[in-house]
Amino acid sequence: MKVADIGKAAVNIAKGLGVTFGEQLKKPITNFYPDTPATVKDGYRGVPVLVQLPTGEFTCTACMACVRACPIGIIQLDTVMVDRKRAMDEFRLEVGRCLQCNLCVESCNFDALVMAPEFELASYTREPLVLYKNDLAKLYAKYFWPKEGEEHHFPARVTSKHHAPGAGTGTPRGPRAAKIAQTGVTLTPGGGGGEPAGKTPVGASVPAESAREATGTTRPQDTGAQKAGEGA
Amino acid sequence: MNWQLVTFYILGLVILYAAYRVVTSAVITHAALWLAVALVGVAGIYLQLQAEFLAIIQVLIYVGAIVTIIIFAIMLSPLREIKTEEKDRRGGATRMGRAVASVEWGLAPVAAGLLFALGMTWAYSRQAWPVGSVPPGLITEPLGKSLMTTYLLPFEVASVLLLVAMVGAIVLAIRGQK
Amino acid sequence: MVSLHGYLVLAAFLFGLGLYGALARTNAIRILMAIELMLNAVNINLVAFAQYLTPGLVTGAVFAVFVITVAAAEAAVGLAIVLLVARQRGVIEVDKINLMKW
Amino acid sequence: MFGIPEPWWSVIRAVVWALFIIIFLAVNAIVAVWLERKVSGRIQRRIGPQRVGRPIGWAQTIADVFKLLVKEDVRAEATDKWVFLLAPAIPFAAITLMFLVVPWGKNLIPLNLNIGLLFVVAVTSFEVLGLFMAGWGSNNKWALLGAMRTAAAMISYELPMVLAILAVGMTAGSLNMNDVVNAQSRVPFILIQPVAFLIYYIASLAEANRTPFDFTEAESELVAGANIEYSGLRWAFFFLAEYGSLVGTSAIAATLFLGGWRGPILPGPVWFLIKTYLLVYVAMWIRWTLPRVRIDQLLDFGWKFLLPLALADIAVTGIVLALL
Repeated sequence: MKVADIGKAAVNIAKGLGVTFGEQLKKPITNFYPDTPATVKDGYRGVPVLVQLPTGEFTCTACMACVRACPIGIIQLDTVMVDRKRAMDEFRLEVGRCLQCNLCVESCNFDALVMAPEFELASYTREPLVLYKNDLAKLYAKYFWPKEGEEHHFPARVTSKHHAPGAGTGTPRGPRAAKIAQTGVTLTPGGGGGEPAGKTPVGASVPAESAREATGTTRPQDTGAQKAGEGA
Repeated sequence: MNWQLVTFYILGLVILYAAYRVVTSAVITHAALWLAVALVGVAGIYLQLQAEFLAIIQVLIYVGAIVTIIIFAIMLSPLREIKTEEKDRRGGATRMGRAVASVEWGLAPVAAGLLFALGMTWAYSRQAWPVGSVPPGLITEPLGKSLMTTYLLPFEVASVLLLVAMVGAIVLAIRGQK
Repeated sequence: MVSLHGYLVLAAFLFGLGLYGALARTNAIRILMAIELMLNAVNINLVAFAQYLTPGLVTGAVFAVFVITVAAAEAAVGLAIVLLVARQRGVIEVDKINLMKW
Repeated sequence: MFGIPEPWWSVIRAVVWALFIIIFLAVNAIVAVWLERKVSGRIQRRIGPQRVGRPIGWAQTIADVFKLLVKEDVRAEATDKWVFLLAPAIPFAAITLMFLVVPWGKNLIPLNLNIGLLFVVAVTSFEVLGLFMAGWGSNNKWALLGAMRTAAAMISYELPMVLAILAVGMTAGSLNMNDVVNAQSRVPFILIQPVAFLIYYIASLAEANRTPFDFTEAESELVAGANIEYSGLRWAFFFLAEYGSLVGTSAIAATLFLGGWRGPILPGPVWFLIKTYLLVYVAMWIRWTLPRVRIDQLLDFGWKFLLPLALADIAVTGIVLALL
């Protein structure tokens, strides 16, 4: 131990103490999360949700592409035959194990799955973390249905510069997708999407009205998150 | 009620019991801890004798240093030897019964202490000492003065002794490290 | 008031216990502890004598200070030796350390 | 006084002081833990506790105390029963005794000992025993390792600490705490004995097991050190002793080097508390700045740097005093 070393150590310690003292004088950067709404950054991937039109129709075609794409196999899709065509009956997603890898969304040819920036899914047990199609539809409505006095085009999609560039703006492929794109209605909320137009897919037990009602109550609280989700 | 007498009896009992446990407890770590109790008790006796300085020195050096060194030594020497040290006596209904039953570990220390105390009492009783009481003043100041004047030479010799002991201990420890 | 004899008898008993421990036990560390007990008994005697027989003079207390000093030195060196022996022989029972040279 | 005979009066005085010291230590632990959380929060640009007892979170530690009180007192089967059970009392007792000679104001001292400084050193020295008992009694290798390390550190740092205190005693010409405070009526000793203050403060950090010398806790390497097997109230006693030790060494430092209760305008006890908590704050500031040192570095630093420095300080003090 040389004298110079001791001097150096003393200077360094003093420097460190100076830094920490300076930090004490700065303003804290704490988030008061449950008291004030938290924000997520643009491009945050939360939960893959099912696109449900205000008419109550799911755009999912039950092609199973997302089921195959999921690397951990947490998506389950039950199909049913409607008019001799395969349609989605039930959709199960175990969010608790979701990697948020976005592969299901990318694999979807019909833009029927989008990422909703939902992050308040904590629960005491695993059961609430298994989301069914109506839960997913509610989340979709919460983040992507138009707000008061806003015009919106369905299907909406997270269009962020951080991921899935150009997604959502691309044309859906396939004849059925084209058909759905045509049914995409422009509407003002409150004015109502009205009656479920056309045939209601089997299993769509929650009509659009009730879904909107359910989400309508939660909407004002989560303005921050919603803004972030729709920011792009 | 004579509080001084009561204090003396309590302190004496604590010291003697602790000393007894130092000699007899099967686990040597316990012996070291009982030693600390005994030494604190002796510090109390010093306080009663108005030797406040000695009491504090006793706590500082004996409890703070010597007992700690002993504990260190126990911890640093091969642990296996310490745990099996001097045969743990099992058998016998209770610990008391066991202690009494094994003469060497139970009764013999008490007997030895009692014998010694009786012998010394007999020896003391032949002397007619004044029964005067302890002077009220504390001895700190005269002690310091006499250490620095009358007993300066022994004081310095003691310092040299400590120095030599320190050097010796360090040398032993270093040689052991090889 | 505690008489001088009280302290003397206490010290004698303590010394007896320490003496027994030093003679009858085989563990080196415990022997050192017993020796500390004996030194303490002596110290009690010294201080008691000094306070009762020569009030005002502190010769006994000075002697006690020296005893404490020596005890500290003894503990340091003694335990260093015990440690060294324990390291080299693997035992700290004095009756097994009967060879001065290995 | 008040028609009460003298021996009873001193008994009442002793009981009142004892209660006061114990209550002060308990309250201090609550306040100091809260302060520690706040200071650490501010240093990390957080705000620390704020929910329980808004807006500053003043009730957080009180809630923690209640949590500790109702927690189960666990004792493992293989522990050394009485050693394990009695261990938490010893550090706490040592700290309580330390406050026995600390002056709070003019004539406000629990016990005006002639050799108060020596008394402080003596009672702090057997704090080690409690930690050692905890380590041994727990019958747990981490606890034993933590206890041994702590004991080694405390022994090493006690010597420089004693020597620094001795330098103060030499300067003041007395070992009585009141005299030491009175000797600082014009200049606090921190200006006369800055080296001794530094040595004392560093050593007291080691003595109180604060980071950068916190070998009792050392969460990241020893899990929790000597008190790993403790829970509930017994653990709380260790905690109490830890913070008591911090405030105790700070109080001694404030008395020895910062002029104790002396100060303008405000009454003595207030000044004493201000100075003490200033030093407590500095200890916290240091804790949240510096990393923990390695045990061998710690011992090296104590024996090879602080001890010679303290000896040199004493020698210089002696020479200067002889020349004056």
